[in-house]
Amino acid sequence: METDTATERSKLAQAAASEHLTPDDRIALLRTMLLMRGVEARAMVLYRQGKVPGSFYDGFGQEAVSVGAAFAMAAEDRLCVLHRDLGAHLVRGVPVERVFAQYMGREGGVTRGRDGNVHFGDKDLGCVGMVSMLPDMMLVATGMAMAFKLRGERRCAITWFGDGSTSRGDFHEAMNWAGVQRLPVVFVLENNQFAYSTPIEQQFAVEPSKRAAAYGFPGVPVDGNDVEAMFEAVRVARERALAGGGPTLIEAKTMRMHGHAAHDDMRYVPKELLEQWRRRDPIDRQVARVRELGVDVEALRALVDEEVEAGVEAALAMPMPDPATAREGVFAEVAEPLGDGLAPWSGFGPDREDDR
Amino acid sequence: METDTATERSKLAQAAASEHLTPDDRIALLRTMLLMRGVEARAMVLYRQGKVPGSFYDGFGQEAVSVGAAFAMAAEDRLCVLHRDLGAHLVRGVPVERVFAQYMGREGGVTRGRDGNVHFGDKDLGCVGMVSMLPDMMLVATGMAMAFKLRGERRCAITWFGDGSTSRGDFHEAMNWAGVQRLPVVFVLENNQFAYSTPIEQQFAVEPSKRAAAYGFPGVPVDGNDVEAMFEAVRVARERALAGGGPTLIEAKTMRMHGHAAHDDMRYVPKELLEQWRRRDPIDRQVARVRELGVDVEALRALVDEEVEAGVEAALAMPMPDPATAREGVFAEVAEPLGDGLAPWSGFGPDREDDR
Amino acid sequence: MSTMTYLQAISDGLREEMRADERVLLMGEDVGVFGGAFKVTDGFIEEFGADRVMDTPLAESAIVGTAVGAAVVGLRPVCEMQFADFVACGFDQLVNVAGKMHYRQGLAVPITVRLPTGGGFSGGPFHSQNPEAWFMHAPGLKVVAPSTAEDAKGLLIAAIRDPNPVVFCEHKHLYRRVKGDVPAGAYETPFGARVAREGDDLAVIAYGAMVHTALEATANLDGATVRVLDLRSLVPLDEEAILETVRRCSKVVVVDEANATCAAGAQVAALIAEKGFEDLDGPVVRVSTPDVPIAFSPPLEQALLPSVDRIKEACRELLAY
Amino acid sequence: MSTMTYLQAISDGLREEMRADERVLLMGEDVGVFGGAFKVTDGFIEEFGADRVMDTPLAESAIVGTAVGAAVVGLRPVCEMQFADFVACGFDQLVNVAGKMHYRQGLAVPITVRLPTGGGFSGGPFHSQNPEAWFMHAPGLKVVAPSTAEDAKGLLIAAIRDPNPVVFCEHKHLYRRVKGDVPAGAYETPFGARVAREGDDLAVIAYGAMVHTALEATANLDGATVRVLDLRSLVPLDEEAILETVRRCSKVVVVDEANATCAAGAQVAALIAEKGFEDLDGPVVRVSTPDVPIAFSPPLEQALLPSVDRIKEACRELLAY
Ligand SMILES: Cc1ncc(C[n+]2csc(CCOP(=O)(O)OP(=O)(O)O)c2C)c(N)n1
Ligand SMILES: Cc1ncc(C[n+]2csc(CCOP(=O)(O)OP(=O)(O)O)c2C)c(N)n1
Ligand SMILES: [Mg+2]
Ligand SMILES: [Mg+2]
Repeated sequence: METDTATERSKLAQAAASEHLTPDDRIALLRTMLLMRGVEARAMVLYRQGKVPGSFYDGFGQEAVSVGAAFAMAAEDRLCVLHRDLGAHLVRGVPVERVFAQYMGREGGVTRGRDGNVHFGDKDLGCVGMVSMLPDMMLVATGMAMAFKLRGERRCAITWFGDGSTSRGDFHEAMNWAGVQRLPVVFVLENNQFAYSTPIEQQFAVEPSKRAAAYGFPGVPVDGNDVEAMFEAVRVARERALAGGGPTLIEAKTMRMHGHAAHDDMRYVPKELLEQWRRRDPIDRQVARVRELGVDVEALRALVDEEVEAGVEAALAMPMPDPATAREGVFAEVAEPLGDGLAPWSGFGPDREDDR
Repeated sequence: METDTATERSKLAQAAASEHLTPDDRIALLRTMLLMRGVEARAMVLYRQGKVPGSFYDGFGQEAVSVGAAFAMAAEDRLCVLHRDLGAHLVRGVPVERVFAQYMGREGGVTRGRDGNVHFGDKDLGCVGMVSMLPDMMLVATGMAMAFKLRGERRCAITWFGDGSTSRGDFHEAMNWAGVQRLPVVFVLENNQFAYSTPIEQQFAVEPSKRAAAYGFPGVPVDGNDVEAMFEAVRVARERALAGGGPTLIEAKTMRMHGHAAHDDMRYVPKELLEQWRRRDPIDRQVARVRELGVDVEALRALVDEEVEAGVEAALAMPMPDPATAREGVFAEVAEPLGDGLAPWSGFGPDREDDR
Repeated sequence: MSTMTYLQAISDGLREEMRADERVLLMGEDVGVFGGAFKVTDGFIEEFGADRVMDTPLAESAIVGTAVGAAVVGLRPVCEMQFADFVACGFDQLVNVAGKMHYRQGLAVPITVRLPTGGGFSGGPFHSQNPEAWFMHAPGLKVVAPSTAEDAKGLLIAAIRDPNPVVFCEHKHLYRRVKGDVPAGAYETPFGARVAREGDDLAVIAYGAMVHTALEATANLDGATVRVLDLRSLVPLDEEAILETVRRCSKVVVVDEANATCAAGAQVAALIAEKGFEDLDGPVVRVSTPDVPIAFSPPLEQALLPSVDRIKEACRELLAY
Repeated sequence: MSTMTYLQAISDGLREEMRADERVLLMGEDVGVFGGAFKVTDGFIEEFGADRVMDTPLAESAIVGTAVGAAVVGLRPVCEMQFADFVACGFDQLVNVAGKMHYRQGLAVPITVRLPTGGGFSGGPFHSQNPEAWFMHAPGLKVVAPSTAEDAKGLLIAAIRDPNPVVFCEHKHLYRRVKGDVPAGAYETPFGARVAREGDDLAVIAYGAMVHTALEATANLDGATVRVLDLRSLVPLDEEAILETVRRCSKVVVVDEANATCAAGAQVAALIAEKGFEDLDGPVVRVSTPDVPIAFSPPLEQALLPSVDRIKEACRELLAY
């Protein structure tokens, strides 16, 4: 990891990493990252208060990865969202109160209390919630892309997964299948240096972005703590996918700044490593950029805080699920495919070029 | 595939592909290949006569891959042998009659009629028999290598698997594990152009030997129809493994000259492709070399034929298993690790340099 | 209506449904150009094209996992495992991704996974398994296992149309041995049991290939009339038909080709022991394969699989009880 | 003899056996530096080194498959699945490679696979499963499931010493809730049932966490004396102890935390219906989790898992039968 001097950082802050972002887009990126951080920080408090059952995982320090990537997706695209990617849910339009309700196992949560905390995806917003088994969702995303290609649709699928997850067979089966069939799918490898306590040296001998070559498609290392760089890399990958160019592996280099889950004090992570990465905080970086645009970031923060608090309150007012319904819903009566979600990027607005 | 002119072939025939082979070694390689071909041809007849139950798979045209590779293994090395690799069993010392008895499901077969035709491995000769699920044995071989490394032993494990098998997750998990832990294991990818009816273009987008780079170890393409080249590549890989250099992936380029199994007429294989490969027959090539040494190859063939016929007769005289024993042996009473097998290469003889 | 084999009926069902519904696509190893290891999809690639009859890489987890992905965006994938045994390699995607999706998220996963099951032809330990009980023990999956050509077609069409993941167990040993009249066109066979033969003195409950073994074993049983119940569907299990059979016959033999412990037959017996106890007039007798891998060599294999003789003997003993 | 938790007893057993037998090594995700997700191997890497307490890549198939390889060349690997649920990702290696090896080739595979099982703490659909029945239905695997600290240690040591693959189900909900006197040093608990409490009016048969729920539910049941049989081992299943219990009590409730269909409890009930029929004085009643993924939210989860109240009610009804 390179050390950033203060000047370098300021330069970086000024420059937009993508020419495709309007000032409003850049503000939206910051706003969503702030929202993600705010929601997760608040959820951790709720967890400590015993209001979030089970365990709790967050994406502190990795906000740019899900926010930037999801921002590049169109409404008709489809997402398999992972456990540190709250930003993707927020981009797609899941209201904060439903997120809190989800964490707390309430009836108003996205899974209505059926699945736990970070395992969710709103089927009406184009998202499939993850299963715990990592990285099973890579195959689901690959299958969605396969369907798009078979039907000749200009759509794309995206999924996230961690460095540890690359060791499992399903990583290979998905990468290989997508490569052989040149499918419109974007694989975002969230390299946050650790899988639980296991450092990346014990997961792979070769930088994972280089592995894409073994499957016949590009592997792109990206600064995962730069939300605009993430956006830009995924935007390009999506265009490539839509043009029939096949999949892209994007390796978002980032750092898990908290423990694996709420119970983990991360003793195994060297302090200096955390310190280094703290100086590369993705929100600080975007704050600097947005300030350059003349935006009152403190006011933005205040709005976000309000939204978080309102969400908590609304969620706390929601009932727990009715135990009498516990056995219902194992089987479907009808099959309804996934619906669309938001596509907040201005490039998808009414006067965009028709690039999809 | 390059076309070999007659002159090229004769040149090739003269040159030993490895300086580590004595004339006796080179004859032994030929003899074992002839034996493999003879046994399998005879077994196919037995199959057609209804004496081999189930199905039958052979390695016609691929004899060099298992014979050359297994020949480079020491007695204390360990092998996971696949379905087209009869040569490896023969190198390790499985008598021909036990092979026929195995095919015919007789009590005297290696699995005593418990497992089918090509699924076997003589535990007293350092071999583990494959399961059908491909390529599960890559992980077993990796685990053996792991044990060798943990105990600080100078030994190595080897396994074979096909082009189709590279698509499965277990390929990746084994390659990755072996690469991260730098284990003494040799992976022999038997690229015979097809997996059942599926051509290699539908299995991978990138030449598989190139994939080793993604795991941090060498991938070596080898002419899989040259038994001495196979020997040499595996010999080098083994030395590398013993010296702590980690795994090697050897891609043996060859051709499945028969159908997937006895029932398959291979209509899906272009005639010209078969014709091209027929001209590169591994036995023809080694015959030419051994002739140059002044050996009477026809006499050798006659001896091999005799051994095959004697083996069939002996096997036919063996009883079928006693049905009263069908339920026995599901669980072990004691755990006895694998024993050694033959190490016929003269480099392993009493006056070899101590290279293991 | 025409006479066809069990295998032809499966092909026919697939073909009808692919003609009727363009969302249906087939995925599997060698299902395209080769027409499938058992030729179930012979000629399909010519009629429907390589996009809808997809030769996949050798990767079962990928077959199931991508099918789930395709299903949630509107397709109706039918996956073929080349042999049922290989489903162990796609197990996780089936039980954890496909099976639990609707309960967790309300998202339907309309996939069908075809499993050529069963032994009896020296397939050995890896080409003879009957893994249905694993999936009965995984919530969210339906499991069906036809024994006749007519049901094979009707249950397959019903499976494809079902909005849930359905494990379709087609018994290899029936492929060419069983023939029957099969209605033309598309029709659905409901996921419930059928009475394969009426009778009052004793009942044999079975499914798949064992229905035929049971019918043969009890065709002429010292004058006793033996009811044979063909379960057809294992999830949902037709509890009412099972209990009705107990009420009617009071004596029950449950036959199962799978390894005995925790098999479908164990579930049926447990159900009867709990809910049919009062109607029982003797122990619930089980005939099944012992907990042994299916051996390759014919004398061993025959000693393991339930045979006509073993069923006969069990019936006679129970009748004499 | 000292008092320790179920979790400490498992650690103790592992430690004793690693000290006694240098062939024993541990493999799993985060078992080394972190000491395991549940801290079962806390401090082990310091005592035994990283070679014998191996932090593996995130790859369950590899964990099981390489363990098989290490075992057949003489080691005694003990694999930890971080949660039992993840064994679905190593399923094929376990059932097809490890389980069938000895029958096919006479080659022993002495591995132990530790599965932290069970629900009750809002783990949700992927951290609460009880998958033991899958492995009971896979020939060649032994399956044990201790309920007490003493048995946890003794069964674990016996599992490691067993020349066969053993699936060791350790119930997470017992880890810190159950304490007991545990003998010092290495000892083996045989793979058979034990009577957790004597009684004559009724029997409850259970294993793992459900033994405690059963004991609590029947501690004070309107004056009835209730025998509680703790199976401890599911493969081999102690048929004699089960049948003896039926003979003694004539009324049986079988309790199972796993999803009901084809569960261990179904096997027990089927066994009783066949071989204990004459001793029965009422239906074989089952209490188990319905065929539903284990929900995350506490009210839902509590509605699914067998509770003290549900067992009590089942016992009362059966007593009144
Ligand atoms: C197949 C599987 N095995 C084990 C686990 C348990 N587990 C949960 S998260 C985790 C680490 C994941 O690491 P990584 O993929 O790098 O993602 P991160 O949490 O770092 O974002 C592990 C081992 C799992 N979820 N899935
Ligand atoms: C996991 C798995 N799925 C499916 C099969 C069925 N099958 C047997 S051999 C074969 C093709 C294997 O191809 P390859 O690996 O190239 O080996 P080859 O037979 O060409 O030597 C298939 C699909 C299998 N054995 N294992
Ligand atoms: Mg990570
Ligand atoms: Mg091949």
